Amino acid sequence: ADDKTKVGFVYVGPVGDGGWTYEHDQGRKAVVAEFGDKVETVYVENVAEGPDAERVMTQMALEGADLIFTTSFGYMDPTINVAKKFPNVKFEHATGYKRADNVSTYSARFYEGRAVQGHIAGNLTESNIVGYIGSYPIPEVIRGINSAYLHAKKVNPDVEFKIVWAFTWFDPAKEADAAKVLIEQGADVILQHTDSTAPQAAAQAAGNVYTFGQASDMAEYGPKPRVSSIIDDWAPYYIARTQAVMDGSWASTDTWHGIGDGMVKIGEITDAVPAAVKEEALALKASLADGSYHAFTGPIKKQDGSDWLAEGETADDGTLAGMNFFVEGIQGDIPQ
Amino acid sequence: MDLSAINPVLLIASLMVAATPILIAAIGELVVEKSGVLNLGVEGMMITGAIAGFATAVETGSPLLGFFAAAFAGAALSVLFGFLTQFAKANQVASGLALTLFGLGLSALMGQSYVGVKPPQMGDIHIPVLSDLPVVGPILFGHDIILYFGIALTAAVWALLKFSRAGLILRAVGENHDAAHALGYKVIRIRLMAILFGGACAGVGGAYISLIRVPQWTEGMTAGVGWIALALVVFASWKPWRALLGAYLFGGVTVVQLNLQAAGVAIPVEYLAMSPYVITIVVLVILSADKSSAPAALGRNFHASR
Amino acid sequence: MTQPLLSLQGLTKAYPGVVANDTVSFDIGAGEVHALLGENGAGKSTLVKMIYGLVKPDSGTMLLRGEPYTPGEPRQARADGIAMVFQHFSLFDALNVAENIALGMENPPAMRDLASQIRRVSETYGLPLDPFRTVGDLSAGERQRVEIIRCLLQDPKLLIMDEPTSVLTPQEVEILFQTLQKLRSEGTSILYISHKLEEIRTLCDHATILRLGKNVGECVPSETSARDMAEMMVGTALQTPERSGRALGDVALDISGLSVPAPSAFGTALKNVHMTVRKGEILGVGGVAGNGQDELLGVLSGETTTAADAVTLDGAPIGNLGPVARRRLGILAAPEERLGHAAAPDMSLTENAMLTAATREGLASRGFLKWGLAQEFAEKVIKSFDVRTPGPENAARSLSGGNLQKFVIGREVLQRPEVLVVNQPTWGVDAAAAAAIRQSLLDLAAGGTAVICISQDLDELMEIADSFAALNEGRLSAPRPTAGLSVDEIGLMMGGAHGMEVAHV
Amino acid sequence: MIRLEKRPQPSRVWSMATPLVAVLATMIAGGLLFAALGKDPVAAIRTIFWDPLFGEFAFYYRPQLLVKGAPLVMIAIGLSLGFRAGIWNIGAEGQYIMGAICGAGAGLAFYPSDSVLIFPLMVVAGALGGWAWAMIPAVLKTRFGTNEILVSLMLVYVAEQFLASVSLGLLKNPEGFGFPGSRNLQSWDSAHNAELITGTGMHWGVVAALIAVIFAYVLLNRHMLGYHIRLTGEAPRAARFAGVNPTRLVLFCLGTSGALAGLAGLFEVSGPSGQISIDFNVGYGFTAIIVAFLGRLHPVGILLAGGLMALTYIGGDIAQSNMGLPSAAIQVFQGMLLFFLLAFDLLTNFRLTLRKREVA
Ligand SMILES: Nc1ncnc2c1ncn2[C@@H]1O[C@H](COP(=O)(O)OP(=O)(O)OP(=O)(O)O)[C@@H](O)[C@H]1O
Ligand SMILES: Nc1ncnc2c1ncn2[C@@H]1O[C@H](COP(=O)(O)OP(=O)(O)OP(=O)(O)O)[C@@H](O)[C@H]1O
Ligand SMILES: [Mg+2]
Ligand SMILES: [Mg+2]
Repeated sequence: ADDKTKVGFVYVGPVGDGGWTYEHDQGRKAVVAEFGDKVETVYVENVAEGPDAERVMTQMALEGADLIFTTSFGYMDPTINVAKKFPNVKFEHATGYKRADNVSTYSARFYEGRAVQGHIAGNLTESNIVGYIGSYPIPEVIRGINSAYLHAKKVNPDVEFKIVWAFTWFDPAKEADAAKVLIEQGADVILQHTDSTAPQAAAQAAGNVYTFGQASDMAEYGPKPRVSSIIDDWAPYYIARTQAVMDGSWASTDTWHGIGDGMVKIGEITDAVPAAVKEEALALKASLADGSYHAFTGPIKKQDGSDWLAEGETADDGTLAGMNFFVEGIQGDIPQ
Repeated sequence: MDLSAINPVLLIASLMVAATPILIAAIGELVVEKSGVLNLGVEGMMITGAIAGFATAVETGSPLLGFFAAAFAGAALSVLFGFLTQFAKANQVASGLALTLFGLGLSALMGQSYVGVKPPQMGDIHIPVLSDLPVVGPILFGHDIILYFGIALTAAVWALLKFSRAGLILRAVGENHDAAHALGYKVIRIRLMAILFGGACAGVGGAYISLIRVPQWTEGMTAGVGWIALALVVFASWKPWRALLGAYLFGGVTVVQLNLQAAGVAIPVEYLAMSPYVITIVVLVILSADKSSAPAALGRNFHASR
Repeated sequence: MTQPLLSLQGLTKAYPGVVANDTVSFDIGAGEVHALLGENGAGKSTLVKMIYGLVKPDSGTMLLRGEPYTPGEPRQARADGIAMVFQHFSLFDALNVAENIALGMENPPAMRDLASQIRRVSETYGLPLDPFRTVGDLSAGERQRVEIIRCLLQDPKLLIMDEPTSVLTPQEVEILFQTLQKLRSEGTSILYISHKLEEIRTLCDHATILRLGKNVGECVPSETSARDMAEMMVGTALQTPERSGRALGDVALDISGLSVPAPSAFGTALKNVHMTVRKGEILGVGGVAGNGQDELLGVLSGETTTAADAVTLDGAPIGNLGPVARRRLGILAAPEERLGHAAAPDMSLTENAMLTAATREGLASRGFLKWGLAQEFAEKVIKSFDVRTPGPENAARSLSGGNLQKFVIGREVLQRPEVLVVNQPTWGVDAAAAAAIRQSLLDLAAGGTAVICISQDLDELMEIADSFAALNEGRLSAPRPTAGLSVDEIGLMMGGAHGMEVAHV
Repeated sequence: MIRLEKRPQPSRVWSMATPLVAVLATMIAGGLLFAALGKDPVAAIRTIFWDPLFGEFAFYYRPQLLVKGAPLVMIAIGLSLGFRAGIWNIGAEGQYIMGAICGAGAGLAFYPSDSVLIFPLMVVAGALGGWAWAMIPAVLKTRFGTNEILVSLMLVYVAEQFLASVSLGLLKNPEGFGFPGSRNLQSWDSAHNAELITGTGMHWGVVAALIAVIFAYVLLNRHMLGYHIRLTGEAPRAARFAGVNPTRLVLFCLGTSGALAGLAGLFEVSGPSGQISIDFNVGYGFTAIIVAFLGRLHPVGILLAGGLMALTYIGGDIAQSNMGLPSAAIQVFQGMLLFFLLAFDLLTNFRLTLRKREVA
């Protein structure tokens, strides 16, 4: 109808979750800031995966959205279904693998950030025990654990990872408990793949423990315990894709951006990290960013001792996307 | 597997913290139920207390004020329940559920601008010498003041119910409201007061989560603790000290399952994660034999002319 | 006459649809035992509730020792020296005696002192009580003692007793009277409500009679015959049911050596019960409330099942059959509690007809209900038993107690039972309706039905029963023919005085 | 002074009118809330209640009402049977999950064969799954007297863990690149609960929900069992006197509500949702409790209430998207609706009278 470009966002959580959805909404706000009057953005939060998502997307399409970002893995099939019905509307599905002429997928290579975290963690730990709070045992999380472990191990051969699965993305009380338990069992660095700041607070209370922000910067816990963070920065991508729709240059793609493209950011490394380590970490980040180094570079064996990557070989994206094994050295099984 | 990694002293100390919100909310609900009212809205009141306490603590910089605000907010929400059940004679189960739904929404609305904010810290009490004792120190003398408040509350409610006249009247009302009315006690007023008390306790319990245990605010952060508190009251057969024991047990199961995971015990994680609920059911079955102190009028509404 | 203790002047209290008290005036003298008489629903309880501050009068005044008296709540009444024993117990089963008593006092002393006071007072008045027993475990007589002692501990100037004797054995009544006499001699006034006119005649100095909420007369009971008082209450001449001589048939129902544990924490266990009823016989089962009446009815109706051969009908074992199967065989029952047991309060009379009549009246086929037939049956009950209600679509709770009772009894009687068990068939029913109900039981028996009538009203049992047995703490005495049975003998069958003693004057 | 007087019998007029009054009151209070949030209250109320039914895109939303309302109605019908008898199944959410898992699992065991028998088999398995999960609180209640409210509720959390576990393990799509979640049944004809008439939203779950309504109506009004259910709820002792076996009734009510919840889960997983995933359940089991009360535990009322609730969800999402209302506001709004309904219910059983202060 009007000449505004209408962009819809479908969120799985509340915009107030302080993590995943919050960062997507920051991306939406960046779109508004960038294009001002030329865009209109709409969003619906707390949309359950499944038919509700399908309905909300349809509704947005009916109401004239030109571009719709669907920001949870579980929206994959609904996105494809709705996209079929609205060939003129462009869809962008986060973290999935199904595409169509009007459906792109995009995701971030958080594991690159995990590599940096692992590097710092391996250096910082004195007990040689690093605690890791996992949400669900899905490829995304497993990739992160492997990446962090490999890089911690590289600088500290004695390092050991203790992994606790919370079976929730978001339950602050449980995350706090998990962090406390890990600390009590000797961990002095905590990595988390759940979204609340509860582990940061637990670490702060415990004293000599280091943590990293997850999904958002969690800077309020710096300089210690939070010594750095991985930040999802969707803004550049959202702006670019909106621009593409405006230009008429939008085409279906599969985007998997990392540090280099700015989709994954490393939050400020604080002074609690020794300068030398910080420097190495920044160098690692730079090499990941310019592509001179891949976080999964052989030789790497799988947990069961079988070979995975030969010397100098780097992991292909297919294997990474569906990663369902630990690398050699990590204790414990992946819950199935 | 490395069970030696589990430090029992720290485990006990942290399960006490995990247990405190459940305990405070459960003690409040225990008083409510002793007066003959079943309020299933604990979860809603807790989360409202969590945000009210959080917001107040952030705005004033005083966690203690936050707890007062949380008590007030929980009580305010319980007034709705009190009105529905005591004046409008609405079904208590339905009203409680409505309260939970409403509380979850309301807290989310109230909390929109508090996401990602860090609350002022409530320090742990440090008593020289005592707090530094091995074993006993961390377990008994190294906690925050609200945790002790929870224990004191348990003792106070126990003493009140057992020895005081107010407690006697409360029990009488929960036992037989018609007889209590005939003796001239204001059944509705007493029940309303109990409901308010329960609401205030739930509020404090919720604020304990957002201000001490986690501490941060996020939507839906109580994540079912209110329901556990309800289960705890039945579990405790309406006895305060047993509620304390039960709260430690409930808190303990969660903490222990995480400990076992971290120690690499080879029980599938999902079974560990379900264990608190399964154990709750098992304990409910074991204790179901003891109905001795179930208030006889529990869940029944009172209308004076009958 | 000197100044009365309490003077009521023009008290009026209306409830929707009823004027419970209509400008009632009378005086209660100091040290006087004053009776308040009237049929069910005449307004007696309402009146005393106004005196006790539980109900506020719409108009009218009260003077206590000449001073205006307007109790806002029972607390105030108690402070002014007025105590009350309620018609329906105001006790808390799960609490102990001392706690129950403390709840009825303004400033109870510490528990230990209170306990010793309770012991002392209870012994002085011959009503021994253990302060630390749980009230739920007490017999009905003992529970009443709790109520009475709760009053006595406060040194009342006026003691109100609303039907205190309906739960006592004759011997217990005797002892209670001595206690009351002693109180009177100490200067306490007593306002005494009872339906038992002979009691009133022996005990009371003065009587006020209420009918439909109005004071219709006063009398001196010792100088007035019971019949005259009854007619003042009813306003018309009384009719007594006819009892024609009947031949008894074969044994219809037989219970032998039946023991059943208490169904709930505060219930009564049945112990070694033997009972035989013949066709055409009315067996009266007397006893004080709470001695196993409900439980006995449950065993007969099939609500409580037992070993098959513990209960037999015409020689066939039926103890393991539930209510429906027993109804099919012709055993019908009418429990005491009308609302909630015999009938569902919020359901219509048609639905309540379905409650027990589905089987015998063919109101259901293959589980599907024939509401049309049910309504016809309900209408038949209403018509035959003169139930006063606009129609069968009305909720059971909208009926007055007496009318609902007529409906409940009628519902069973019209199903042509082989055996009919009734518990308190005329409880709370006015004289005329009670007579009609009793007549219908007699007619049933005349038609060959075996009737078991459980009742606390001994006069009723004497009037209609062929034989009498008494329940006492779950034991049933051996039955004896009613002809020639004396009140003393009955009292002993009912368990005598339950350990009460005569007041130590 | 306002006083309450119990009516001799419930008022028929008010029992019909209270839901309407409650909805009106909610609109007013909700409007105030929306205004306080800086939104146009009239527009918000219109967006929630009017647009899905009669707005520009009603052709799309009306079928969605069926899709959203059917599981609610189906579960609520089952729950209402128990609630009427005083048996409180709060754990329908868990039974819904287990029905979906069992139903989908039974189907997926035969993947990818084609047979017309697969879908019926899944239906049976779904009902059984929900039934079995509900039998746990039922049996514990009848055997040990355990409180069914708490047990059924705890089992929701257990079922959720179980759901996560099968999404990551047993039922994980082998071709899903390691991502959690089962195969999508929508793309397997034998197991797909497709729309019966395209564009209407009608699928077998909607049909089943309507059948459940009729079944419950007949049961409650025409059948001895339904009569016994009502009797038990109104007067448990009278029910025993009438010959009701409380144990059997508990087993029946919990079992039926579990089976219906399980069926709802199965129809959802094989139809609109398509797959088992960690977050498959979206709270229908809890919302259905509200629907049951909103419908005053009456089958027809539940049908209407299910529609109304679906309307507030769909309209709420539209209001979020078009007006920027936060979802929390919609939740508060729904809470208000329930409050008002409960509060106004008073008028059915009581009469409010205005009285002068009594002379004491
Ligand atoms: N709370 C009330 N609301 C409405 N009506 C009432 C109420 N209490 C009593 N009544 C009515 O007032 C009238 C008098 O009742 P009251 O209880 O005083 O009778 P009673 O003489 O004590 O009878 P009984 O011998 O049965 O104890 C009855 O018609 C009764 O239905
Ligand atoms: N609590 C109440 N609320 C409203 N109406 C009542 C209440 N109690 C009694 N009534 C009405 O008052 C009338 C008298 O009731 P009640 O049961 O006291 O009758 P009654 O005079 O004792 O008659 P009966 O002698 O047959 O027992 C009935 O029509 C009843 O509907
Ligand atoms: Mg009466
Ligand atoms: Mg009376």
